[in-house]
Amino acid sequence: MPSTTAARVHDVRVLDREELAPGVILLSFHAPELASVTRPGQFLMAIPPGGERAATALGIYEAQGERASIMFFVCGPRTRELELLDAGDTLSVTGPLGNGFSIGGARDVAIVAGGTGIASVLLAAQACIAAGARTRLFYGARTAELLVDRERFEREGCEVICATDDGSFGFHGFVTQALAQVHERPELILACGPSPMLRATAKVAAELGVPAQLSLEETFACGVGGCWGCTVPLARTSAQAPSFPDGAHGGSDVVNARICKEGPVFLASELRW
Amino acid sequence: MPSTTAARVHDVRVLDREELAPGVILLSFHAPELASVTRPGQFLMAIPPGGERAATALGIYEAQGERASIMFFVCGPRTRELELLDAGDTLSVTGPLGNGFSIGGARDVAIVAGGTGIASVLLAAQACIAAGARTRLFYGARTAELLVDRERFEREGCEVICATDDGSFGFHGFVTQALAQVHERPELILACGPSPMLRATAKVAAELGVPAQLSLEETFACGVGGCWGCTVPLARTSAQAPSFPDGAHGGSDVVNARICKEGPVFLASELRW
Amino acid sequence: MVETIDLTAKLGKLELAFPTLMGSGCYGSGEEFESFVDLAQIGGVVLKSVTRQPRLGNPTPRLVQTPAGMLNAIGLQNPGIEHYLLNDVKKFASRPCKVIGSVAGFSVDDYAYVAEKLAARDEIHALEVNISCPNVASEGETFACDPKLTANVVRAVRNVTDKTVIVKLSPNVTDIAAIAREAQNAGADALAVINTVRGMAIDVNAWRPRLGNVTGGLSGPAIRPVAVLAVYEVARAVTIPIVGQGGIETVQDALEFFLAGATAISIGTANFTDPRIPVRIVEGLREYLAARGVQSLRDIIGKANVGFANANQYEGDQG
Amino acid sequence: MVETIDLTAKLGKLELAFPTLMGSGCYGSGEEFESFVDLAQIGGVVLKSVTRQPRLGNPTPRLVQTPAGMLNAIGLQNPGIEHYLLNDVKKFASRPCKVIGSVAGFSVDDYAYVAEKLAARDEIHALEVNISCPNVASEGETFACDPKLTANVVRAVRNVTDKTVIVKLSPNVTDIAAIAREAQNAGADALAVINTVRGMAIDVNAWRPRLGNVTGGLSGPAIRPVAVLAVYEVARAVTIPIVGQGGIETVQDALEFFLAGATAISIGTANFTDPRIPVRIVEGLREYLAARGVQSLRDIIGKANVGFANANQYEGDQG
Ligand SMILES: Cc1cc2nc3c(=O)[nH]c(=O)nc-3n(C[C@H](O)[C@H](O)[C@H](O)COP(=O)(O)OP(=O)(O)OC[C@H]3O[C@@H](n4cnc5c(N)ncnc54)[C@H](O)[C@@H]3O)c2cc1C
Ligand SMILES: Cc1cc2nc3c(=O)[nH]c(=O)nc-3n(C[C@H](O)[C@H](O)[C@H](O)COP(=O)(O)OP(=O)(O)OC[C@H]3O[C@@H](n4cnc5c(N)ncnc54)[C@H](O)[C@@H]3O)c2cc1C
Ligand SMILES: Cc1cc2nc3c(=O)[nH]c(=O)nc-3n(C[C@H](O)[C@H](O)[C@H](O)COP(=O)(O)O)c2cc1C
Ligand SMILES: Cc1cc2nc3c(=O)[nH]c(=O)nc-3n(C[C@H](O)[C@H](O)[C@H](O)COP(=O)(O)O)c2cc1C
Ligand code: FES
Ligand code: FES
Repeated sequence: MPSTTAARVHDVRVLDREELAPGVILLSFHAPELASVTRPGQFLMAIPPGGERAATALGIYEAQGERASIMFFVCGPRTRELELLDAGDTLSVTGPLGNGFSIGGARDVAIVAGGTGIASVLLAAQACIAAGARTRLFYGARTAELLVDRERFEREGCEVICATDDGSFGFHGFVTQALAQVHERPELILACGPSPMLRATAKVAAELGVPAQLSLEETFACGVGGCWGCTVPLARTSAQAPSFPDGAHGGSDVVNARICKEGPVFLASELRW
Repeated sequence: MPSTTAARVHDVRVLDREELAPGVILLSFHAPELASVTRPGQFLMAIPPGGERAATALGIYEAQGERASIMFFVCGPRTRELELLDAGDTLSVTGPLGNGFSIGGARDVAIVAGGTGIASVLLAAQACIAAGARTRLFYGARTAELLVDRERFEREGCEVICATDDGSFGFHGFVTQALAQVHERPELILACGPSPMLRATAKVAAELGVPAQLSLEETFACGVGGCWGCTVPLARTSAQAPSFPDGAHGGSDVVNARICKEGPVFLASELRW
Repeated sequence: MVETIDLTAKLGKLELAFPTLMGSGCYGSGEEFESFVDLAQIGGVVLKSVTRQPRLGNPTPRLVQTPAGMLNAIGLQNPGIEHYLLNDVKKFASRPCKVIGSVAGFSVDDYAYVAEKLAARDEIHALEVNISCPNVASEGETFACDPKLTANVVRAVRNVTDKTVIVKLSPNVTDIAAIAREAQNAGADALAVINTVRGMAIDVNAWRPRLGNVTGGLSGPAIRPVAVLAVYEVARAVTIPIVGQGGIETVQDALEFFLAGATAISIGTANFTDPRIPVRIVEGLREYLAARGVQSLRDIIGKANVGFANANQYEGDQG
Repeated sequence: MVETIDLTAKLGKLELAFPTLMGSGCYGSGEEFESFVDLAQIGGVVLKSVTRQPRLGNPTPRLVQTPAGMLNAIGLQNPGIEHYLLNDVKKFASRPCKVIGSVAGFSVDDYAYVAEKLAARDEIHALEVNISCPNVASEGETFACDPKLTANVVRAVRNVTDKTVIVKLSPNVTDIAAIAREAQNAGADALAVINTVRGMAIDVNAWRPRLGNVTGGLSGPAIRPVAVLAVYEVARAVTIPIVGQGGIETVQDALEFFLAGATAISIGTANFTDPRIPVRIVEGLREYLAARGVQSLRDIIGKANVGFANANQYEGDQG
């Protein structure tokens, strides 16, 4: 998971705004420089037009040619403000940030996404397919209408397996239960979504004996490693662990890593949450 | 200056938004009930769509049939938020509030307006003209382009005398200097604008020996008389003075009246500022 | 179900049909809001503070807007207790909600004098003692900033009335819990937490303070986190009920205070945003409790506050 | 004209090319922002506070957004001074701006120990003493809340270095001016005013505090009026320079602090809103002064503060 240096603040022009489902907005903008350097699993910080709030961490959904996009679920003051943006408006974003997924040579990849996590896995799916890997998307949501942009992943060439909590579409239950029932074992699991889903994914991956990379979410402030507000306990032996003295805290083998800087993608096997 | 009882909170639909000059917005909305009870010189409190701020005091510019309107100068967070409203959006306003101008039987009225004050005098001008009075508008602004909606007053039947600080249109100087030079003395002066302009108007009115009614501006919070944040020193003998014990403060003949409740219109002769 | 939910609250002897008071100095005497708010849907109005002598109040500007809040420096403008008793108090009889008098002063004597006269009137159902107004020279605040002075004032007021005495605390202290304990020991029936936070703003064009009084009191959503913590800490230090306040604008905000340990809440600045907010909060509380199958607001008080001393007060009056 | 305007500031021996410091704990070591901010355009970076022993910090969540602000409870996560000296400090040499170490501790000894080792390094140009972190058990805060303890810590640090010592004060006290005087008398070269305001937020769905540490420190525009007043009052009580901070986001905000009596400012939370803000403020200050024909920022310091004790410090180094 190589580290970022290409991050810049970009003033971008909104090209298109689409409401994919009630309260789910897809905003694409003209950002050639950002698009050209973004790697799968990276995110950006969207600067609030009105100030007085921290920037909002959002996955980079699409990045192709002149165009990049974000997809967000309106849930609080910042996304409510971003919701007001429309084609022609300008927005400032800092990115790309964080270390993304690495597909390596995997020939069969299972991508697990839940809720807002879907916004952080499209680039990864495209990369897998481009590398000729079989790519299955295990996609979970509360209900059918929140399985946004599902067809997009099919068009890209994914096998899409859906699960809904209320059974209104696909598998009735959690997406990780669907994953646990796969017949052909994938070589690699990539996941992004709420932490209960990620914990379950880690468990299933361990049972299947498949390595998993998890993209974590936490409340961010700076998004660039400056405030240590977004940490997760990590094995001190992890290559991603920040440097910390040996034997500290009675030789504790755990250290808190910054999700925004050392992550957001971590190896499930190295998390100590 | 009769007191208000008709005030209500109205949820209104924006019918039209017009930018009269850079940063000067005219917003009209569907508000039959409000329009039917509004009197010249009254104002409303515009409830901030996003909360977290006090409502904004704005004069009621037009009130006719189904339609009422406000005109505001974008200068801070609240007017910047209102600026985002457009046709079809809904807005909540509390009003009509305050005690307006009373034209009585005056046959020749001079209306003095400066800056945002213009928004509070159109209804008064219409009332004067409807009563058959000669109606002159002395209209001042920093520069020509800020003499917004001037033609509207002409169409209504006012004689419009303009003044600009930079001489870019009409009289070069303050509007009150133009007023001081009138040949035919009006019977009544009505004024709304920044307090330096109002103080100057009071002085000129006294010199001319003409009664003046001044609509004052101050930072408001509640706008309905509940917080005592918007006061102005008034003669205790004024009919508008709030009740206060005799001989208080060594028999001081002054008491602080609420501009939003006892005003916003006061007799120049009774102000003790 | 929603209809049967119990939102009543008790502050000493004072029984409120709804747990919502309108903050002193923000709501006049209630009359000012009557034409667009149904006062029968709120718990009570805390009147503007009254002093022994008439006061003209501070020079303007008395108000400044700040990020998610505002500064005020009214300076306790009021006609003085005698004139107030003659001309104002009788009007309060017609209010369809509880009316709570607010007492301010500059000496222990002042407080006792005004409290006694006010409490003697039937139109006044309880007293709030404002020992924490930040906008009247330094004296004003020192009462709430000094445990001993707080105790003296509270004892003096306690001695002149049997009606509920609510003591309003200042957040501008190192240890608000210590002051709260003193107020309880001196006989307070309930505590109002918090009054405004001291602050100021400067006019960068005119190079002078924006308030006529130089400094003022900060209120509104900006101070909510400070107020929630103050309620949380006071609720662990005392057993008398707390009236939580400071930036309450939505039902979620109100719930933060109840879960921290408040028995009732007070709404001030939010009335300047939208006068419908107090009634909306009452409706929101009903829906929130109904959705969770909770019958009485009392059952959630202090539920986010481990080691909530205050809890025991409810044993007595469940249901 | 705009180019020739003097924005330099002096804090004891520390000379700043620009009056803008980046707040401790908000800006890492500067490196984190290097790829999108020209650090040569800021005055200096105050490093994250370091303690004697390594600290894992608080459980998450460590951050909560609040109206016009945020709560944080990081808990001073750091590798401890020995590891810090070996692995981190040498990297600071490459910064094109001043680098100020921040010292935190739990005893007077801790402070002296860490301060001495840190001050001995050339990469560190000055020290800030954080006696006001609200997020490490209660001990942390008590230093800044007690005049005697403040004096003891400051004296101990003063004794181990000749470099500029900036003492960072807490707003969570009854009388910040009294603490400021103690710090000056104990040998502080400058004061940082203010650290965060204590607060908390509650999760109304889960019925528990939203921060892993329960309470946290409030920062951002919400606290600006509190910070401006603190600077205003401290500037009347001491003669050493003040680094004003708390919710500075625009040049107007910055000017409020300079006009209240601050010699320099610190920008923390605003970097989370937009990392370009510090450079924008410097440009804005140049334009503001140029428009008024003022040659040096020094000439407007304290201009909105009648009876500004601090003024006399400038006689010496005009122009
Ligand atoms: C690396 C990363 C990538 C991300 N990518 C995306 C993405 O692509 N798309 C996306 O939609 N999101 C994404 N997120 C999540 C997004 O950043 C957050 O949802 C963000 O907080 C939204 O900001 P907000 O101000 O709108 O909501 P906030 O105000 O931050 O609220 C966030 C949540 O907290 C809840 N909440 C607020 N107050 C309370 C209270 N008192 N009690 C209980 N609950 C409360 C709200 O209901 C809401 O669900 C990402 C996060 C990270 C860290
Ligand atoms: C009865 C009444 C009627 C009114 N009618 C109208 C009307 O019809 N149209 C209209 O446009 N206005 C009207 N006003 C004025 C309007 O209510 C105010 O302009 C209102 O404050 C705008 O709110 P805001 O948040 O946009 O600006 P605010 O944030 O309230 O700012 C108001 C002014 O203060 C200045 N300011 C803010 N901070 C600082 C600082 N730190 N230093 C120096 N200056 C600062 C701003 O530049 C701005 O000029 C009326 C006012 C009253 C009392
Ligand atoms: C304009 C204004 C005037 C106030 N006057 C008083 C007062 O006279 N007495 C008092 O005890 N509190 C007074 N307060 C404080 C409020 O009652 C309340 O405690 C405080 O504002 C915090 O609550 P809020 O954020 O909901 O307004 C006043 C507040 C405001 C905004
Ligand atoms: C996330 C975060 C972490 C902080 N960590 C520290 C710290 O380690 N030491 C310290 O002295 N101040 C710390 N502070 C306080 C800031 O340096 C600053 O004094 C305060 O936030 C007020 O300024 P602001 O509103 O510009 O952020 C921290 C603030 C934040 C928001
Ligand atoms: S959000 Fe600041 S370090 Fe991660
Ligand atoms: S604004 Fe509240 S009394 Fe006038």
